[in-house]
Amino acid sequence: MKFKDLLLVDLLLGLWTTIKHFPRKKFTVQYPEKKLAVPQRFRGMFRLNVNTCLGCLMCQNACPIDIIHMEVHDETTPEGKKRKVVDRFDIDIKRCMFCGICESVCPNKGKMLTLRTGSYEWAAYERDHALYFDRERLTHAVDEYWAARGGWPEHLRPPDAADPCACILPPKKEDA
Amino acid sequence: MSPELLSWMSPELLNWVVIPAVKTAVILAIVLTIVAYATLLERKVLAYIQARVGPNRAGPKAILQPLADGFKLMSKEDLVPDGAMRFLHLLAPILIMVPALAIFAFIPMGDTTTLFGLLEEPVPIFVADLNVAVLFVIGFAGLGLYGVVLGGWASNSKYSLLGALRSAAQIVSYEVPQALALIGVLVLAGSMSLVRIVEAQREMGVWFAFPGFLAFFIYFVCGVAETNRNPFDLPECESELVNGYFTEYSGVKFALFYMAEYANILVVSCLSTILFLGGWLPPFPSLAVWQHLPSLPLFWFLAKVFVFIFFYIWVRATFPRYRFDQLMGLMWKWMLPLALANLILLALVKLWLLK
Amino acid sequence: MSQNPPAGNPPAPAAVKKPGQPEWQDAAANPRAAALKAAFGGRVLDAKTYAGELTVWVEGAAVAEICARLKAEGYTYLVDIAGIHQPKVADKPFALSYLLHHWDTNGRLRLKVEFADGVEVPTVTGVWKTANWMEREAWDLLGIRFAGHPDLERILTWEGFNGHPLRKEFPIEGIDTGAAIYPDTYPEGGGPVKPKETPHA
Amino acid sequence: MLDIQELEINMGPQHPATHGVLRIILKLDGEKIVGARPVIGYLHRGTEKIFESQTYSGNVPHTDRLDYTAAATSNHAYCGAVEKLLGIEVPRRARVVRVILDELQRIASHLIWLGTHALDIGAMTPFFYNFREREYILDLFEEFCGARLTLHCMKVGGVYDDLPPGWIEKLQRFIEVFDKAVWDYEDLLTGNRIWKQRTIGVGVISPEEAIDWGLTGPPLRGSGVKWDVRRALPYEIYPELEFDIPVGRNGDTYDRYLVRMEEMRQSSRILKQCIQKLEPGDVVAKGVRVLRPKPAEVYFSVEAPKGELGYHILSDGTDKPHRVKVRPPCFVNLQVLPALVKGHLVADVVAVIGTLDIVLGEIDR
Repeated sequence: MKFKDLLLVDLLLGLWTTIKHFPRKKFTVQYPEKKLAVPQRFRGMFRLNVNTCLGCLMCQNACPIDIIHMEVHDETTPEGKKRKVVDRFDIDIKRCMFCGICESVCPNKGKMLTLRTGSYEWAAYERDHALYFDRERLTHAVDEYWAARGGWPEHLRPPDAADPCACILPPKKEDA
Repeated sequence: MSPELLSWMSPELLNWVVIPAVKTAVILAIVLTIVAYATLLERKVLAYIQARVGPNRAGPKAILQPLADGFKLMSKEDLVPDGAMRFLHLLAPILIMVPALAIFAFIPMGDTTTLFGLLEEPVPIFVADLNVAVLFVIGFAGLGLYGVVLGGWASNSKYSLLGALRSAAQIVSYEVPQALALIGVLVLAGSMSLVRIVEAQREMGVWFAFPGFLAFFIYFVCGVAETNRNPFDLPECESELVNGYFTEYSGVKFALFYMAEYANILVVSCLSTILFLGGWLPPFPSLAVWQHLPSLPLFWFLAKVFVFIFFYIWVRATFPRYRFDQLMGLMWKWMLPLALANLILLALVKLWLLK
Repeated sequence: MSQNPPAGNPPAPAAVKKPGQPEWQDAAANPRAAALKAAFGGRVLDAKTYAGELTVWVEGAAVAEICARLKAEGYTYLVDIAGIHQPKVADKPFALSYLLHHWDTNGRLRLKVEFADGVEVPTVTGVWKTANWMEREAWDLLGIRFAGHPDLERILTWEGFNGHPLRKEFPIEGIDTGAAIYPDTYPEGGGPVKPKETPHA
Repeated sequence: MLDIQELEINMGPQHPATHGVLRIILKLDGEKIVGARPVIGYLHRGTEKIFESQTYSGNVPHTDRLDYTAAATSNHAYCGAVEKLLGIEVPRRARVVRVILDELQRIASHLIWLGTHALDIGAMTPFFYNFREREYILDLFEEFCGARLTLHCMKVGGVYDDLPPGWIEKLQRFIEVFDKAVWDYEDLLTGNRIWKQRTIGVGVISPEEAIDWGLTGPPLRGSGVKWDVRRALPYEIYPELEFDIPVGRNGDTYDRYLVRMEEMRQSSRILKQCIQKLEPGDVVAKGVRVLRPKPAEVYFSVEAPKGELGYHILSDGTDKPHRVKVRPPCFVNLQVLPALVKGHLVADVVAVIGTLDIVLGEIDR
């Protein structure tokens, strides 16, 4: 037992450390009123551009949890080129772990399937329906999300997002 | 208030029933309000110390937070675990709450007041000035133990039982040095009446905290233990015993336990204020400068109590928790000899210096 | 989901030849392997290195003995015991990989034991205390029994679980153990999960 | 006659101090522990089984979910094992970035450990200060790879992406903030007499016992054994870096606490050196696309915040691993718990669990 111990120096030091923080600026952010800026690489919700999709099924095969379901059929364009048309592109978002592998294997990089949309407020009451994204939702949901929040932030805007009608879905097989 | 309105009452009825009843109601209201807002204060102060904002949604500056908490707890289902003794399970929160509130009957928050001239003659701001008030306070504070032990035992849960056992052992440990610290004050004041103790400090011209510094320290540490607060919150420590004796409580019963904790903090704060910090007296009451200023007994009293409560919260935010055996060791090996030495010291002070 | 390749173990002609992939090399000349071979003779079966890691194949019944000797030589730290199911190897479908660490030289040595289903391997809990849970895990997930283990019980699955999940025949979708309250089955080929009918509705 | 019975108490699986879903069956004599038996597996998700059904590169995000407080080192150990299996040479820049990520992750993981450990012992404020600093790290991760917790920040042959512009400046700012913030934790805990009383002499393990139990990481170093995978079996650019391996003296909870505190400082020191060593270049090895290794068996380990984290991979010539065995440090470290707590009080159990720094995601896999 030293004399210093009797003076409770260690305890007073602790008390000083805590009270030091009392008048300081607070660290937390009051969420619904203030929102933190999302970095560009943030892996948010999927955005699909069906027009540029090659239908190569790379993302479906690469998905580590097999939640991408695709169906494609071949079609000949009026110019005589062969191309694949995506009939079905479903992602079971509620099981997704947002690893970004589908995005990274996509040969049409950054244009077709992207996770870098900066959107994160996708809470839903109905997990079975609201969190199952089919081709239409994948194409439009993120654009609508940002439209409701005053447009895309500059650092996240994809090249084709200027025109909200850029993604017009090609016809499905049965419609054609 | 004119005397005609009350003239139909006999003076006995007025003095012995009506006025105490009114005072009791008023003091209860004040105490319960302070208790409710102490919970808010705790959450806010903790938050500010911990670099966050704390509750800020219920009303402006979270002013309605205690109400919201109360409504939430009251709307909860009252769960009684399987195999619990229903009667004791119900009795425990009452047993812990009632003594905590009853003590306020003896606590003087000021000498007298005319309520800013509303009353013709000054009325004392306390329900009763008992000549053995200190004994009563110690006794009632000890009664709260029954609530803890019964609550833990009646819950039919092993964690609660362990909490109750710890609590019983802890109370035996801290009450001895606490009482000895109080005796030191009694020696200085020469009375057991709380009003008289404050008067004695006025006469001496100094708060008892200065001559009785050791007693003050011991009383404070024991008070932390009495209210089961960090670093001595062993009976209810969350990380070991999952809230200890009130693990199995919910709804209103839980609210009672919760409020009793804050009521106890208030009791200890009020008592420290009265015993060591001169109650409603301003600092250094013998200074001439106080003669020219309006005496604000309630202000001084509540300010000191607030400082105390703040200190409690501050301590909770800072320190880790003692272990069960270490608490006992601290109380018996350090606090008890210290309290005895302090008692002798104060007796000598009283004998020679303050003759 | 089944990924069992066809029987017969062809050398996978489709494999892309990576220029950098290391090769298995015979390590009979390795001093550690040679010392073991000298001490235990026929019970040490083979020794090879891959990517600088020495692997010594030993007989299952001798593993505790060899481990005790190796520990005395300085391999005081047992890094891991990995149980392996290799159904393609017909007579020895199970294997155990003991990874040992030499405390002074920071060298590592892998002891490999291959044996038939149902064969009990002597426990090494007497050699290293840390082997206890590792062997329990091998028993739990692969059904390898250890002779003389003090407490051979399930560790990761629950008591009374039927089956050993890391065996290749165990379906990756899991089995119906009767414990699942909500049979969370996803529709064939994807699609939203239909809301379940509640019994009270 | 009075029948004296030991009190058997279930600590967990839902208990504030068991850091997840660990269950310990305690046998108590009064408050003294006469027996403890950890029961694990409540978080068992069959990750090793999942590994067998996915491609080599598809497995990386699954490794995030093992030790979810230290995803970067999990990624690193797995990717390192696959690279060793295939003989892939990782570019220099990727190696440096990997070390930066590892050390940031070590600080983040130790901050969680310190916060929860202190909270278990009753000090609630360090928790918030720790999480404040950890938030800076998570922001850095988020900016680097787009996720905060389950990072998937490395891939076979390199790292997820190159560092974004301005990242290094932010990292430097973080190091400055952090070097000061550590002193706050020290002021609150290191000298505090209550903290010392609660931790000194609790859960003592001798160096010989620690090695026999297979402890690694801070629990081993707390016993005074100077052993660290970064030095013993060096990988990436660790041989070029200067850092000390802090060791304890008594092998008790307090020494393990001091070891981890010092490790955070050393990590910050490593980060400063890494910034100097960063040169422009590729961050992913060329030609790593379809991974189809020939039959082989490798083991690769890194020094995760909790200890030696190893991946044991068996390939069989297909594009999916035949068997992946994880060597989780927590699984091995937790095993020693009954030996550490025997004879102590209930309150010491939470101190010892805290000091072992377990993550149930990794234990149960």
